Amino acid sequence: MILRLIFRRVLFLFVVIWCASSIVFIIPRLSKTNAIRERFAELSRTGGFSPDDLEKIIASYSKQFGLDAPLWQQYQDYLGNILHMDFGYSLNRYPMTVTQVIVTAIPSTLGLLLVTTVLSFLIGNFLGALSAWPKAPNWVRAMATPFVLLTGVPPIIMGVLLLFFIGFRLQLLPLGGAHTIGIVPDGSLSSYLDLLLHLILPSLALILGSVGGWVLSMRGMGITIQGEDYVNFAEHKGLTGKVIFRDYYLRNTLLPQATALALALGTVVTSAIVIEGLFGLPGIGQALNSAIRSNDFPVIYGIVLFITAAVATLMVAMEFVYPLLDPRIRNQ
Amino acid sequence: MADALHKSPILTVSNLEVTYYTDAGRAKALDDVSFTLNAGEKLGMVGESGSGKSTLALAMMRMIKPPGRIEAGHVFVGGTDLMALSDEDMRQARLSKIAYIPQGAMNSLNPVIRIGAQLVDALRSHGIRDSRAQIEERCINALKSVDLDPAVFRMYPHELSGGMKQRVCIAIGILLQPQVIIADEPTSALDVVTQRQVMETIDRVKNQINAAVILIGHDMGLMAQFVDRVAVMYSGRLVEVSTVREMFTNPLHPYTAALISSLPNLQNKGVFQGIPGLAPSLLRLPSGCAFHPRCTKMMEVCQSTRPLTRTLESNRLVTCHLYDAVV
Amino acid sequence: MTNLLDLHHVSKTYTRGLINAKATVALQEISLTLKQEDPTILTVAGESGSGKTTLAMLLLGFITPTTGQIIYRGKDITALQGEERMAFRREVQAVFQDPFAVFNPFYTVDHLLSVPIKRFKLATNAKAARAKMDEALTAVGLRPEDVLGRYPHQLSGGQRQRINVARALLLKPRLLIADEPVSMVDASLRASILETLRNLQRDHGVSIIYITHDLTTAYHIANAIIVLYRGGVMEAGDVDQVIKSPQHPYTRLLVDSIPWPALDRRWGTDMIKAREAGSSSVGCPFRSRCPMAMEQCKTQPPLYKINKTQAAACYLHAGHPEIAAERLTELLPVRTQIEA
Amino acid sequence: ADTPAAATAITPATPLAELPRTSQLVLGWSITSPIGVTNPWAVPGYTHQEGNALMWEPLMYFGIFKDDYIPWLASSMEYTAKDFTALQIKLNPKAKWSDGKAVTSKDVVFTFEGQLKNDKLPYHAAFAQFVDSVTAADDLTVNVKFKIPAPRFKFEVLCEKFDTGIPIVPAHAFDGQADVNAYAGGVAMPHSGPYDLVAWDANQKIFNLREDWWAVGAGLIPLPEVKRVIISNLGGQIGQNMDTIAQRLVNSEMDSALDMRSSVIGNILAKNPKITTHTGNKSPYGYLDWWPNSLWMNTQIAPFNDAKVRRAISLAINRDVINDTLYEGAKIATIYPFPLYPGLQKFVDSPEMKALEAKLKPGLFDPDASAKLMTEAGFAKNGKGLWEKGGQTVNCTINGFEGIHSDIVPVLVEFLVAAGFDGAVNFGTNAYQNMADGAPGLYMFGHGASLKDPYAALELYHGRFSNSIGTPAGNNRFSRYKNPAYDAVVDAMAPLSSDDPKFHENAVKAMEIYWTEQLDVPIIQWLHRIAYNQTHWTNWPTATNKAMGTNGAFWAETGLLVVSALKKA
Amino acid sequence: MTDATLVMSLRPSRFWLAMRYIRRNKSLAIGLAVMLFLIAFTVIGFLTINPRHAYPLSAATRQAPSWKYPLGTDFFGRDLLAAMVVGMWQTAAIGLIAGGIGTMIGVFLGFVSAYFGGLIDAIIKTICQILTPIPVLLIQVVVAGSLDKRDVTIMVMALIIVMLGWMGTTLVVRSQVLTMKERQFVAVAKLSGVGSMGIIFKEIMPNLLPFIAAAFVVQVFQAVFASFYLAVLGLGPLREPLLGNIIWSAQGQGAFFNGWWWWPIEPAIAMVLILGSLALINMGLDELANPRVRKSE
Ligand SMILES: Nc1ncnc2c1ncn2[C@@H]1O[C@H](COP(=O)(O)OP(=O)(O)OP(=O)(O)O)[C@@H](O)[C@H]1O
Ligand SMILES: Nc1ncnc2c1ncn2[C@@H]1O[C@H](COP(=O)(O)OP(=O)(O)OP(=O)(O)O)[C@@H](O)[C@H]1O
Ligand SMILES: [Mg+2]
Ligand SMILES: [Mg+2]
Repeated sequence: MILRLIFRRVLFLFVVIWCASSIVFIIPRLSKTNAIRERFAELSRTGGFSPDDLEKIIASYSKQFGLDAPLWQQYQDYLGNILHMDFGYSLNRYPMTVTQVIVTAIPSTLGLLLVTTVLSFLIGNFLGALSAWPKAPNWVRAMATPFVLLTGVPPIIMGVLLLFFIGFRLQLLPLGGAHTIGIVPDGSLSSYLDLLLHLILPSLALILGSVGGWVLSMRGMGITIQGEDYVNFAEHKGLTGKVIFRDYYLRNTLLPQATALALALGTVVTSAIVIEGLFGLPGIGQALNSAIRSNDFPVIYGIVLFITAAVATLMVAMEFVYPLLDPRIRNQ
Repeated sequence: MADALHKSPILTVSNLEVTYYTDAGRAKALDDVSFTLNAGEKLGMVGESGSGKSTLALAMMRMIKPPGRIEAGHVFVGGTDLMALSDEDMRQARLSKIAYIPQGAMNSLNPVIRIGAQLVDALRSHGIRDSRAQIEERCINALKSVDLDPAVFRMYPHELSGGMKQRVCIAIGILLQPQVIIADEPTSALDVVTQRQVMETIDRVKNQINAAVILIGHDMGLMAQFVDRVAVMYSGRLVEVSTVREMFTNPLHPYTAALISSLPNLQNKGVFQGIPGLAPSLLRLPSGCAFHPRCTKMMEVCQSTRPLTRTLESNRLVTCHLYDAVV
Repeated sequence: MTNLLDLHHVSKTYTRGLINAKATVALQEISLTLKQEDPTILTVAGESGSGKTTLAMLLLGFITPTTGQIIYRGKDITALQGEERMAFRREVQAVFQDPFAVFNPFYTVDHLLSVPIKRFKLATNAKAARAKMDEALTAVGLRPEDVLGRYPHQLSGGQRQRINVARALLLKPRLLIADEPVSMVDASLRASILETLRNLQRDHGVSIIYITHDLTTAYHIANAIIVLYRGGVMEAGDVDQVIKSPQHPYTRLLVDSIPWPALDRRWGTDMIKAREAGSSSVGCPFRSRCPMAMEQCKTQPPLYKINKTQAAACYLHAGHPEIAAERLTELLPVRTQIEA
Repeated sequence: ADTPAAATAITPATPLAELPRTSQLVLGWSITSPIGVTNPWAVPGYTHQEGNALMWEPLMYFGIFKDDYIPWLASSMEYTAKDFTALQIKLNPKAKWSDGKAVTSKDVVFTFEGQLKNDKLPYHAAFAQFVDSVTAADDLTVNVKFKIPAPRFKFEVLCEKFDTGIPIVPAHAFDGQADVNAYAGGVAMPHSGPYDLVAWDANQKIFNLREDWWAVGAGLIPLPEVKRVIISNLGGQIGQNMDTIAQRLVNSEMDSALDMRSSVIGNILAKNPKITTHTGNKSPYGYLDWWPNSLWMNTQIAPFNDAKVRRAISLAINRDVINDTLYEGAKIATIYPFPLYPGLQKFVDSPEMKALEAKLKPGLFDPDASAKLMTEAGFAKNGKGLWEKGGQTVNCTINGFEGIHSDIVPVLVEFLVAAGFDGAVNFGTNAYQNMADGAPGLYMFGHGASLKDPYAALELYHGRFSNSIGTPAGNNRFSRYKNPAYDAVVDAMAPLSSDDPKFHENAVKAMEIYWTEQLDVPIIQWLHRIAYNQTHWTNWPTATNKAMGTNGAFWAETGLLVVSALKKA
Repeated sequence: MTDATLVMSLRPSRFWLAMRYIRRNKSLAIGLAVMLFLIAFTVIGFLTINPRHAYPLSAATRQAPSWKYPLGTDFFGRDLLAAMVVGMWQTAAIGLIAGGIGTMIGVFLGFVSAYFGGLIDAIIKTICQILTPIPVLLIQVVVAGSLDKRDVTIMVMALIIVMLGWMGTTLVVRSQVLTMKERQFVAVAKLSGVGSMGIIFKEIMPNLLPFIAAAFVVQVFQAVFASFYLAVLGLGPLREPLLGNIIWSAQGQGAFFNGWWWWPIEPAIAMVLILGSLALINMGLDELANPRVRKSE
C-alpha cells in the first residue's frame, strides 16, 4: 500500500523530469544554432584563435559532442545519459562537466536562496496570519496593504533600488561580490561575517521581493479559516489568543503553504538569475544565464533539470510530510 | 435540595439588546430580552429561523462579532454580571461558568489536532496546572461521561461519526462544570436515533453537574421530549415563556398557539395547519407588535403600540396586548 | 396499460478511488412499481446514509444503477433518446431538500420557473409564460409580485421552498421525487408545503415519492412507506400500520426515537445502543445494532408478509409467508385516505 | 567515458601567506572558464584571459605600440629563405619550466606538431595551410619549412600580441595523456610564466609570484613587484553590474578591471583622480583594438548583392552623431576595415589613399543620396516609410553581441529606420550563427585581421572564402564576396612584404574596390578603455609609457608584460 | 448566500451598491484607482506625445527631467516620457494578450476537465500536475533565449508567456466547476431540460465570473511580470521601449554610476505601480470571490 504510493510518486517524479528534460531539449534546438560555433565565435572575438578556417574545428567539436547526429539520436542519447545521471560536458567550459558546473555554483546559490526563501516564508506567513487575525493590533493588520504593494516589486527592481540607495548613495554596504577581494574563505568567524555583510543587500532584495506574496496568500487563508466553526468554538472554549493563533490558525494554514514553499524554491532560482547578476555573485543563476547566452545546451539542461527535479522531489516529499501535518490525509 | 436551588436563579438575563449594523441598515436582533433560569432546569428556546435564537446565545457568551453589537443588558451567572467582566475575565468565564455547544458540531473540532489535545487546551487555558496524567484522566472522565470510549482521546475528529463529534463537544462543554450550558441546535444535523442519543447524553451530564441547560432549536417535538420550560422568540423578542405542559395545553401568545396547532401528531393525521404570512425582516419590522400582520387576534392597539413583556401567574412570561388587562 | 415506474432489482454501489477501490453499497436490490392509474404518495424513510438520496438520483436518471433496471413507462431510462428523453425530463421532477441550493445565485428566482417553460415549450409567448408562472405561484400561496424579480437570498426559506413546489406544479409531472423537502424549513411552514404537495397528488394526479428521515411528516402525508437501512428494505407497508405497529426492530427503534410533539408520548427511559462502526456486507445489515440479533441473522433475511399491507425483512417474522421483493408493491396501499 | 579532468575548486594546501595589499594586484574580470583549466590545449575551455596568460609565454611578444618584436622564449626567429618558406628559431638557453626542466626545441616541435596534427587546436588551420615540417636542429634550434610563402606566419601565429599567437607548451607535461584536449592541467601543469595558480573558486582566482622565474635570471626583466595577482570574478553578465564595477574601481577595491563603456570611463576619472587610462585623463581614454567593427552582410543574397543597396546603407549612417553622442566626441567612427596602428596609419596617410578618400567619400552621411540609390535599385517606400521591392522590405536586423554592442547597435538601427530600412536588433544566441550562415540582415562584427599592414584585412574579402550559400562562411569572412579583379589584386600582395611599393600600390587598388563596392559598412574603430588605479600600483602601460609597448590589457596575451612592469605606488 | 450579493453587486443596475462595496473593499479601490491613473497616463500620453520619440535619437541625450523633458531623456536620446507612454502601452498589450489567451485556455480546459470528467479530466489534470513543478520562468528564459531576436515581437513575447502560464487557471477553474457541478441548481437545470452547453454557459459560468476575473488578473500579473523579467534580461524585443528594456539598457550604460538615476528609476516605478495595482485588484477580487474574506472587512 505505502510501497505502491511511493512507487506512484516516484513514477510521477520521473514523468516530471522527463517532461522538463524534453522541453528544454527541444526548444533550444528549434533554432538551428550550432552551439559550438557560437562558442568559437565568442572565443575568436576575444582572440586566441586564428581566424582561419574555424569551421573545421567547429565540425570536429560538433562531432565530439554528438551535435552532428540526427536530432532523434541526440534525444535518445540525451535521455539515456540523464538516466545515468550523466549530463556530459559543458560546451562552454570544457572539460568541466555539467555536474561540476552545478556543484561549483550551487553552494553560493543555495546559501542565498535557502536562507532568503525560508526567511521570507517565515516572516511572510507570520505577518500574513497576524494580519488576518481579528485580535491582532490594528497597526499589524494595516500592514497587509503595503505588503501587497511589495508583491508588485520584483526582486530585480528591489535590487536596483537597494543598490542605488544603500550601495551608491549611502555607501553603507558592499556593492557586489561574495566576499572582500583577496580573502580566501577559511571558515573563520570573520570570513563568515564578511560573507554575511556581502549578502545583506541581495538577501534583502530577494526577501522583500517575495515576502509580500506569502503575506497575501497566508492572509487569504487565515481569513478563510477564521470563519471556520472550529475557530469560533475555540473562542467559546475560552482559549487564550495565543493558543488559538498557534494551534487553530497556523496549524491549519501551514499545510497548503508548505506546498507553495516547495514550488517557490523553483521560482526563486529565476530571481537568482537577476540578483546574482546584479550583485556579481557567481551562483547557479549566473551559470544558467551565461549558459543560455552561449548556447551551452548541456549546462542549460543540467540546471533546469536539477532545479525541476529538486522542486518535484520536494513536492513529492511534501506529500509524505502532509500526513504529519494533516491527519485527515493519513487515511487515504 | 432541589427546592433550595430553585429559589435562586442561576442565570438571569435582563434587558439584553443586540443590533447588527449591516449595509442595508440596522437590524435589532435582540430586543429587551429578559428571563431567568434555575440550576438543573432545562429551557427550550424556539422560534422561526432568524428570530434571534443564536444571537441570544452568542450575546450571553459575549461573542457577538462586528457588525453586531451588544447595546444593553446584563447576564448574571451565579451572581456575576458577565457584561461587566474584563475581556480576560470573560475568556476565563467561558466554559467555566457558561458553556456553549455549537450548532455545527461536524466542523467545530480542529481537524488537525487530536481530540485529547482539544480537551487539554481548554483546561490549560483556564489556568489548570495539574500534571499531565491528572489532566488526561480528567479529560477521559469527561469523555466517558458522554459515553465515549477513552480511545477517542487519541483520535482525530475525522475518525469520529457526527454523533460522536457532537458528544465530544458536549464533553468539552462540561469539562469545567459550568453552571449554564447552551446547546444551539445540537442535533439538527443528526438523524433521529442519534439525536435521541445525544439528547439523552446532555440530560445525563446535566444531572451530574446540576447545570442549567438552554436548548435552542425549532423542533417542538424535541422540546416536548426534553425541556422543562419553553421560550418562544419572534423577531428578536421573547413572546412567551412557559412550561412545556402549559405551552402545549394552554398557549398564551397567538403565535405560540399557531405554532402548537401547526404541529403534526399521531391524532390529527392529514391535517395541515400552517401559520399564514411570513416572518418579517428585522430591517423592516411592522409597527407595534411585530406579529400583528399574521395574528388572528389582531387588535387596533397591536398596530401602533409595542406590547410589553408581562409576568403572569405561575411565572409565565408573555408579550402580547391580549394580556394587558390580565395583570 | 404500462406501469409508470418499474424498478427491477436496482442496486447501486459506489466505488471510490481508482486503485484501491472501496465499495459502498448504497442501495441493494430494490424493486418497486408505481401504476399510472393510481397516483400515490410513497414514503421512503431511513436514517442518514441509508440510500435515500441515491434512490432519488437513480430515479431522476442522474446516476445509473450498478445492476438492475429502471423502467419508466415501459422504457429503460438509461436508453432514452431525443424526444422521449425530453418527455422523461419533463414528466419526472424533483423537489430537493435545500431550498436555497436549487437556485442559481446569479439569477432572480424567475429563472427557476422560466427556464423549464422555455425548454419544454410550455408557453408560446412571454405573456403566456408569465401567466403560467403567476398561476403556479398563486397555487402555492405566494403573491407573484412579492417574489418575482427578486434574488433567492432576498426570500425566506419557506418562500423559496414554495417556489420549488410551484415549479413542480407548473410542470405537472407524472412523478415527483421529493427528497426531504421540508427538513430545512421552519416547523411552522412545513405544514403548508406538505399540504401543497398533497394537493398536487390529489388534484393533479401526480405520483410522489416522498423521501425523508422524519417519520412524523411521512405519517401525515403518505399512503405507504418503505423503510431503508443501509440500502436494504427493512419494512414496508401501509404507513399507519408501520408507524403505529412497527414490526422490524429497526423500524421500532426509529419510531421510538421520534421526538413526538406530544406530552403523552415520551421517549423510553432505557438508553439506546450506539451505532457501531463497520458491519459485514452479508446478512441482515441491522444485525450489529439489533437487540434481538440471532445466529440466523448472518444470512440475509427475506421479506415476510405480516399482513395484507405490511411486510418486514426479519427472521422474527419467519412464521409468516415470504414475499418476493418485486411483489412488495402489491402490499402498498395507493389511495389517499382522506381526512380522518 | 573519460574521467572528468576539471575541478570544482582549487584550494591551497596550506593557507596562503598574508601579504600586504601593496604587494597584491586586484583585477576585476568575469571568470567563466572551467575551474582548474590551465592547459592551453584544453579547447574550447581554455582561455588565456582570466589570468592564464600569466602562466604561459610565447616565443616572442610583439609590442604593438613599440611596433617591435620582444624576444622571449626565443632569442631569435628569422626567415631563412627569401621567399619566406623557411624559418629558424633559436631558443633562449636560460628558459626553464616551472618544474626546473629546460625549455628545449623538443617542446617547440611538440607544440608546432600538435597544432599541425590536432584539428581541435586553435591554430591548426594556419599550420595546416602553411607548415610543411618542423625539425629540431639541436636542443635550442628549430627549423620550420613552409609549403607556401608565409611572410606573416611569424607575426600572426608565433608571436603573442593582443589575443592572438600561441604559447609554447611543455612536451613532458603531456606524457601519458590520452586526450590532450581533455587534460585540464590544473596546478600540476609545468609552465614557463612567473605566476603559479594557487587558489581558484567561483569568486576568485589567485596567482602567486614564483621568484625563480627564468626571465629574471636571463636578464630579460627585473623581478616583478606584484607578489600576488587576484582575479576577482565580476560575474557573467557585465551589463547587469556595470554601475557597481565602475564604483568599485573608484573605491579602489580593484586596481583595474575589464574595459568600460565610453559613457562611464570619464566619470570614473572624475570621481577618483588617482585613476588614469591609456590616454591619461583625456578622451578617448583608451587604446585602439585590432577589431574595427563593420556592418557585414552576405553579398550573395538579395538585396545585399546590389552594391547600390550596400552603399545606400552606408550613406544612411551619420558617423558624426556616433562620435558625438556615443563617444563623447572621440573620433571613433571609421571608414576602414583595419585599426589605425602606426603601420596602417602610415598607409592611410599616404597621398594615394587621401586622394581616393576625397574621391569616393566613403564616410559620407547623405540620406538623399541614399534614397536616390535605393530608388535606382528598384525600391519604393511603403506606407510605413520603409523601402520595399516585390513586397519585401530590406531586412536590416543587426546581429550583434549584447555585452559589447548594446550602445552602438540601437543607434545604428535608428539611423537605418530613419532612412527607410527595416531595422531591428538581434543580440540573440544565434547572432553568430546568422553571420556564419549568411542569413539576411546585417552583422555587427570586427575584422581582427590587420595589425601592421592592410593585407590581412583585405584578404578577408578574397573570393576563395566566398562560400556558397548553405555552407557556413569562415570567421570574419561573412561577405562571401567574389570578384576576380579583386582577387587578383590581393593575390599579388600575398608574397610581398609590407614595405614593398608594389604592395602599397595594390593595397590602394583593393581599397578602391572595397569602397566603391562597399563590401561592408565600416562603423567604428574599437577602443579599449581600461581604468588603471594608481593608488597601489603605477607604471601602467599608457600612450606615453610605452616601455613594454603592449596594448595594456591585462587579459590579453601580453598581460604578463603589463603585470610584471607594475611598480609599487 | 453571500455569493449572490457579490454577483449582484457587479450588475450595472446595482451601480451604487457596487460603489459602496468598493468603498469598503479598500484594496480593490486603491488598485482600481492606480490602474485608472496608469490608463489615463497612457491615453493622455498618446494624445500628447509623439510615439516616435520613444525611440533613440529623437531627443537630446542624457537630459535630467525638466520642463522640456518632464521625465528626462536617456543616453540614446529617447524622450523618456514618450518611452514611458509607449512602454506602458506595450506592457499592457502583452499583459492583456497573454492574460487573455492564458485565461481562455485555462477556463476552457478547466471547464472541459471538470465538466466532462473521466479520461479527459485525468489527462488534463495530470498534465497540469506534471507541469506545475517545472519552473515556468526558467523555461521561458530558455525559450526566449533560444529564439531569433528578430522574431521576438510584442506578440511573440506574449505567446512565450502564455505557453506555460495556463495551468494555474485551469486548476482553479476546474476545482470551482467541480464544486459548482455538484450544486443543486445544476441538477434542477437538468431537470428543466437544459443541455450541457446551457449548463456550462448559462448556469455555471456566470457564477464563476468573479473567479475568472480574479484568474484573469493573476494571469495578467504573471504575464506582465514575466515580460518584464525577460526584458530586464535583454531577452525581449530589443528595440521597443518596454519598461524592462529601458532598465536593461540603463544598466548596460552604468546609469546610476553616471548619475542618470531617472533613467532606470522611472520604468522601475512604473512597473511597481502596474504590478502593485494588479496585486491590489487581485486581492480585492479575492475578497469578492471568497465571501469569508469579505465578511471580515
Ligand atoms: N453577522 C451578522 N450580520 C448581520 N446580521 C446578522 C448577523 N448574524 C445574524 N444576523 C441577523 O440577526 C437575526 C437573528 O439571527 P440568528 O442567527 O440569531 O437567528 P436564529 O434564530 O438563530 O436562526 P436559525 O434558526 O436560522 O439559526 C437574523 O435576522 C440575521 O439575519
Ligand atoms: N457519490 C458518492 N460516492 C460514494 N459514496 C456515496 C456517494 N453518494 C452517496 N454515497 C454513500 O452511499 C450511501 C447512501 O448515501 P445517500 O446519500 O443515498 O444517503 P441518504 O439516505 O440520502 O442520507 P442523508 O439522510 O444523509 O441524506 C452513504 O453511505 C454514502 O456515504
Ligand atoms: Mg441559529
Ligand atoms: Mg440524502
